Amino acid sequence: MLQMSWLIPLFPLLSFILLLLFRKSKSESTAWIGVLLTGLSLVMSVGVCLAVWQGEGIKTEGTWFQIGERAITMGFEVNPLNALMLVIVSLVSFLVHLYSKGYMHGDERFGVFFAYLGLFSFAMLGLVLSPNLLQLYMFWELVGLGSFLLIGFYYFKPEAKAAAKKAFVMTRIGDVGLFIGMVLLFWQVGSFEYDEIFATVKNGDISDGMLTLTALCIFVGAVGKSGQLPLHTWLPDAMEGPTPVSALIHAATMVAAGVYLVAAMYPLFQASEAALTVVAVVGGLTAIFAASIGLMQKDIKRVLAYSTVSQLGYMMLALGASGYVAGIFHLTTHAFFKALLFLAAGSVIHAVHTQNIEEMGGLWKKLRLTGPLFLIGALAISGVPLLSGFFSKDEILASTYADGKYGLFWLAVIAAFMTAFYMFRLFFLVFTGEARQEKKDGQKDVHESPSVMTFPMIVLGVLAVVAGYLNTTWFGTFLSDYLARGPVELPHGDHHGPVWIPLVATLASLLGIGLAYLIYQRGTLSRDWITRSFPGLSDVIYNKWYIDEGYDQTVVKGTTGLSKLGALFDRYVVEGLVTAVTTGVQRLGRIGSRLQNGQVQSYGTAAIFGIVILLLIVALTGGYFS
Amino acid sequence: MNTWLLSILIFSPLLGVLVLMFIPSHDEKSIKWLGVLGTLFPLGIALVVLSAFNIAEEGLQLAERFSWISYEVFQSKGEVKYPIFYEVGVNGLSMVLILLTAVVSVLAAIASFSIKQNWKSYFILFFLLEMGMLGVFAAQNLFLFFIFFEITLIPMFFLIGRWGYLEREKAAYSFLIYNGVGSAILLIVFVALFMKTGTMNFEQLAYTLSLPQAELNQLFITKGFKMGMLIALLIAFAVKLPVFPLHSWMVRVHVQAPPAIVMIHSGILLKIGAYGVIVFGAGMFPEQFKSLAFIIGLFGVINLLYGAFLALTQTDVKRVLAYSSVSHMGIVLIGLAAVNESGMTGAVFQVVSHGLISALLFFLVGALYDRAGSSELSAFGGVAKRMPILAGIFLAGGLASLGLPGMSGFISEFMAFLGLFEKMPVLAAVGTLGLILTAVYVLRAVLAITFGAEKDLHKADDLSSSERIPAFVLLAAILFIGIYPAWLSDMLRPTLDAILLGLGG
Amino acid sequence: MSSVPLAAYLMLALILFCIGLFGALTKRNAVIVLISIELMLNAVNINLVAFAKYSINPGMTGQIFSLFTITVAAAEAAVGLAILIALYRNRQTVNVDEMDTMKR
Amino acid sequence: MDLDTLLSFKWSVMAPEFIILGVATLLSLIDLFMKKESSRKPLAWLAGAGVLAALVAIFMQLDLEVTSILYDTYRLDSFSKAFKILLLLGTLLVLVLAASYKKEDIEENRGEFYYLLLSALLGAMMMASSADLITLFVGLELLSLSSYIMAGLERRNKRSNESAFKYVVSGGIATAITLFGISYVFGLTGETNLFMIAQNMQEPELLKHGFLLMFAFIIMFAGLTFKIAAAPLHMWAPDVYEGAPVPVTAFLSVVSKTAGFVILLRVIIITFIAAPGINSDNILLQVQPYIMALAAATMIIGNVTALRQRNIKRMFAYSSIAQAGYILVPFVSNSSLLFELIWFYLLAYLFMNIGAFTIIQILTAQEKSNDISIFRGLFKRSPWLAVPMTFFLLSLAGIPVTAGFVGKFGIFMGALGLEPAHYWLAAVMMATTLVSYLYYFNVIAVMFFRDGEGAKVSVPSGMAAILAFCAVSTIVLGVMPDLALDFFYGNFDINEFFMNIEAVDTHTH
Repeated sequence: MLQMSWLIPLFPLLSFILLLLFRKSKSESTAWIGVLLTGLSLVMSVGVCLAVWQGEGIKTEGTWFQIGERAITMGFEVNPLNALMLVIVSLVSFLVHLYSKGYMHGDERFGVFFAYLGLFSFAMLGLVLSPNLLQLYMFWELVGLGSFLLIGFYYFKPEAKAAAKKAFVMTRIGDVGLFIGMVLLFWQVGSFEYDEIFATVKNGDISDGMLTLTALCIFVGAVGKSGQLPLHTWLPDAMEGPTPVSALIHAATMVAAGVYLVAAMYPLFQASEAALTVVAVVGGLTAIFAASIGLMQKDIKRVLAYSTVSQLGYMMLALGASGYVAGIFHLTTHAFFKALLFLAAGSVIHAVHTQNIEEMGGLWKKLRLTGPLFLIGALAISGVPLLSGFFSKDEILASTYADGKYGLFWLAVIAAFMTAFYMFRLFFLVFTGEARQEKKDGQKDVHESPSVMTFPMIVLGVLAVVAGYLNTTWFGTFLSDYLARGPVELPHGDHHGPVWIPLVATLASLLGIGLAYLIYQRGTLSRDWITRSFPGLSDVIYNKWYIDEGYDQTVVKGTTGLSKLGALFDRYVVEGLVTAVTTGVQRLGRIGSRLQNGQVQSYGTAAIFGIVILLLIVALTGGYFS
Repeated sequence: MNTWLLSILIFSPLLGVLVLMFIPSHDEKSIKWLGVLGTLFPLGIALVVLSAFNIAEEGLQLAERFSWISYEVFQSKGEVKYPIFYEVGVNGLSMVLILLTAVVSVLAAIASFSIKQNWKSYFILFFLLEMGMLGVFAAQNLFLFFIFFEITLIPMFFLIGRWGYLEREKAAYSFLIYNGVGSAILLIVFVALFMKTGTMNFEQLAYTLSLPQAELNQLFITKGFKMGMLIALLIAFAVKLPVFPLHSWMVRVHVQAPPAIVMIHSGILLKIGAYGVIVFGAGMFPEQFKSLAFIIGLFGVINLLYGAFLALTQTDVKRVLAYSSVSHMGIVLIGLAAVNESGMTGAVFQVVSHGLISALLFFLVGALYDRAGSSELSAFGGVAKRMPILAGIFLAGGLASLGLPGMSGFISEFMAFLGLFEKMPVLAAVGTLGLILTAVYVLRAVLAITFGAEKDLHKADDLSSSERIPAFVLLAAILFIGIYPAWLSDMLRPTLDAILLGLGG
Repeated sequence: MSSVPLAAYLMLALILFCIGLFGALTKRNAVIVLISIELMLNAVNINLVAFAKYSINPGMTGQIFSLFTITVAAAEAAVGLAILIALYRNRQTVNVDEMDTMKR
Repeated sequence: MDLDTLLSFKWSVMAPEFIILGVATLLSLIDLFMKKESSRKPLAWLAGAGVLAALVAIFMQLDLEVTSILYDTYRLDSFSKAFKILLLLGTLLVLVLAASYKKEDIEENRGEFYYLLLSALLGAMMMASSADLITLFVGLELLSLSSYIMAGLERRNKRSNESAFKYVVSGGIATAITLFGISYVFGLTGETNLFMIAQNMQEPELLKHGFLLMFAFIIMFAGLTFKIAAAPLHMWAPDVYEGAPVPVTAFLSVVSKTAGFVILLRVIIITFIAAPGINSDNILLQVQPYIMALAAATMIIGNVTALRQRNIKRMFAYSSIAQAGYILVPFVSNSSLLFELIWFYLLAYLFMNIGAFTIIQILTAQEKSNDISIFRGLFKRSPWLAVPMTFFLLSLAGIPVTAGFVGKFGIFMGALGLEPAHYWLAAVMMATTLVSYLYYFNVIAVMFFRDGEGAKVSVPSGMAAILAFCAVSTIVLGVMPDLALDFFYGNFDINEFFMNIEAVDTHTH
């Protein structure tokens, strides 16, 4: 089984190629190719995961090419961590394929969409299987490509175009960080292999400064992909893509790749306290910051997007607070409930053809399945006890506290409260109350989505509930035991801090829910009391802290300005020099021809003049007159 | 047979010229097809050469050497012969470049179907050009190298000046003059070396120059002389490469020349500069080259950033690509400056990969120009709707040129930077900024054309079958190198190792 | 009895040469220009003859040389005048400074 | 000396000169007795036959050892043979060119053109094969006087007259200057025989007169630059070239120039090879900077001024000035390659320039204009003129696979060969060469890139022959320069040039 695990990414690749070939065919049955092949890789990865659960991992490599003596290798590695990731990725991917069959129905580039999905899944699975940094980096970029293509799937929409570009460039910034870190490590270690890197790190052959530097560079890569501060702005815009894409890429898998990277390189981070702290702080800040923006968004997908950012912040915080397991755990649960939420949102949008939550409402009765599933998702993410989100979030808080990062701890708690609030704001606005959208004529009545769409949601709904029991203080810590067999030796000492932490978390989430209930359901508090009470603050928050504008003003303007300047320089200085020379020669020529005035006697004079000059020089240099 | 193989290869394009002579100049169809056949023939021979070429073996292969010119000089030592031989041969490096030349020429010939007039003289010059390029890479002594180098200039002058776009003559002249400066410096250097050492053969020269200083002094070869020669060489090839601030001619040529010719030009001719720097610069003046490494690296980074920055705001896609060429040549310099395996390999990879990528992109731009009658970005939009294949390949090409893994661009960038990071991390780090900028300008240009609301073009049909061949072949090659670089690196290693041995790197 | 030093002859020749040169370069009348050139040549003759007598190894050669010079000078004058006449036929002028139809 | 000494000399070695002389006289007599209106075509063929015969005679002399008549007043050595071949070849081509010259006004006095050409040739040949100042001077004057008349051959043509007169005046001044210099050289050594002069240069007496010698040298050198149209006596060239009929221009720019270089080599190299200059160190080393300056100036003036010319003949005048500058470069570093380099370059120059002038004549004759625009669209109108013209221009510009390139390459070898290498001179040469690209390629651009109006051009068979010959030789010499070089090395031993056989014994047999 394990030996064959390299096949897992290849199925989606195959589907990509096949679908590109059948691009032309109008029938939508081509979708089944994608579904089938991803299904295959799902089955395999489950098998692999189980195999790893029982036994050891595996690592196989071959030389890719050689630089002088050094061989650059390619291959695949299966260890507990990436086996788990395999399952998550292939599962969500499979479900999303299925879902899209319904969601993308009637789109003229139906086949292409599935092809892109296949490409992405291939890249993501390959990334997870990579045994060395270089290979990871390559798939890392390919994943970016997949996301780019899918965000820009509606290529005719200017917003989509802009968003796709933004996503690629922003992540590219992070990637360059990763690139630098990777190369620096190479010259320290002499290899890209994880295990060799870890070995060198353990032996302490690398100076602390260099350790921190490389760790931070790599973290920059993670920041870019996982939409952490300050490179998060692309992620909300990425919602221009079709909703299933948002579910797959920008909720469950790719954005989690950053977290996965940090986890995969964890020994390196562990070796540098500073790096860990940075990770934690960035994570914490992102969590609260994104959550705050989420409070006031009007677009259902954007709310979810910001919540994603904030949840990713949680994971980073966990890893930074040496809560390795907690991070991975939350990654897992988040993958499920966030994908669920997105798919549900998708089905809502599918039903009402708008993304503005203020135009929705009263869908609970109309969408009999979507409603409850969305509720489950909301509860899970809000960290209501007994659902998956609760356990993972609790773990994170605990480890943060245990790590002595109290400030971040309280930040996280507040973020949790906010999360609960905006999720339920969303829920109430969308599902309860009256339909605020006046029906446009010629629009068919709101109806539940087809079963191909609901089935994946149900699966995810179930997982969103049960995934939490992978690792609980009460039933047993399967996950941590499982991960403990990985290359990373987990920080010792139990993270399960004081008992009151779960209570606090629960309290925070309940408070949030309650507040949302009061405002958006009961209306005891008028909706805009915040806006009224703190106009300035709310304005800033509503405009996402003006980050985009800030970037436009500084970075973008600066670069374009520099470029324009360069153009002028090129035009006037570089070209100018050349023209100066040529005109100079021309002048000389004009002078020469002016001397040629047709007077034979002046010719003679010139000649004599020349001779005399020569003679004079001879006389002077020879010291004749002296 | 093998003894003559290379010469046959070099002069094989002349067969095409010969046949064309007897075709009536109005017979468009057969001339064009002959044009393609005439380039396929050298390609075939190039493949034969490749099969005869032993990758594992080091040093020169398939070498030929005939006495050519001999000057007799009476000196204090008595009569000294100053012989010039006709010597050709291939090592890994030149083999690769010869293949590149043969392939790109064929595709450019196919791309030349869009030429509107005077096909006969066009293809005759085209063949002469190909002969020149093949010769440059196969030549094994300075004299021969210079001759073929100059042979490439003249056909280019005509091809640009006769078949180019509006400002073609200006472009042709600046091409001529700039390259003239380059070759002028080259000639002086070559003759100076010749008169000092009495030989023009690369290997003998490298050997002579590597003699201990004491013996060199008897030949009047001082350290200063060496350094001067190297700097002159670098300047000469910097014109060809081109290196900031000597790049303006290249931009003009790329904008004005017909697409097929630009494919050749940016695909191969620019590479002569890199080839020269490697073979003459690094190969003959190792110590001096090493001492100049930082400056070379600096210029590399400047090129990379300067080109990228200027490409950011160009409104004409040709100009964007032109400046991107400047930027990518910067990566070549970066690789060379690293003076280690990965750097050198990266540089050569970049040479090859940029050859393929820019050929592809300029070909597509030519196709777009045929459809829109313009290459202004503003003239396009939503091309993906009506021409999905063109748009797709264009996007792929763009991604390749911004160094997406799995494509040739990535390997070369990766190795070049890998190399430089070992020697000058800070400089390299600054250089990586270029990677971001590249992404920005490439996407800006590509998306502006393929994405967005559709603009109507007077001719909006997708790539025709004759246009698909070059596009697909190039894309395939790009992917092949990107996925299986070992093929290239194995062929290069012996040669580069030899050079690096001299560099002591 | 001839105690005139060589230098004197040379100086005379030099002065004569310069006068001739001056004439050749400044006079408007073409005929005078030709004559001035003759003057220059004759200055050379004086040199030759003087050297023939006073140089480190005196001999006939100088004088023979001057004979040749004289002949050549005569021929040159003849040719010059012939061309001048042809020119005069076409242009009705012998002014040198009017002969500038070809310039730049 | 008595008669039998006179007869004892091996007069047969003068066969080429005698042939030319004979034919020239014969032509003049025939011309005299021919009816005025009858065509002079036969004279052309006769003259051509004569030149050919002389050429054959020289080839028969190739393996003759050095011979000298009357104390080196006539001297047959490799040097003279080598360069006489160039002179005769050039004249032959010019003859063919002139034979198919169309203009009517030259019709009436065609006759004298031929024997003037021959007498000029005779003068040039004397310059090539004499080692005595007197004969050299006479030869020079014979060449000059004949060419003065030839320049003015179109009696009705104002420009022709004017150019002739300018030629006479500048020529007269130049002669005077040269002679003035010569007179001092003679005075200081008391000899006219070059070898004797060279010997007497060693006299301790002379060391005192370093300055005088230096002055004499420079004056003489400057005077001699007249014939090769180099600075400072170059300014006559454009006007004369423009005014004179094309064949004469071709003659001036090729044969006469070659003769000029011949006499320069003879006089300068033999006489001053070991002469003491100021403070009695070698004069040739001392004058190097001055010759350098002259060469550089010539190259710059020629090339830069040519940029502005619209008149094709003037442009070629400047180009030929520039070429003279190139050929002066080897003089500077008088390397031992000197002779073959200059010889080869002049050979290449002969082909490319006469070729170019042939085409110029064809076009000017047809379009009745000298403006560059006569080349418009030549490639479209008659590619078989445009292509060779391109070869010639490329060769003049020194682009590879043309003879011109090999010539330039050789000149570089000359400039950079010896220590100290003259880098900046080479640099100037390269820079000016680049400038020359501009105007040479301008003509090419006019031929290829402009659309030509105007009829298809008809080419007389004679000219077609010249074109073919010149084009082929330009390319062949560019691809296989060894054809020429081996011929040179095989038949000519430059040491003969320095061999003073008079010193050994005056009267052999």
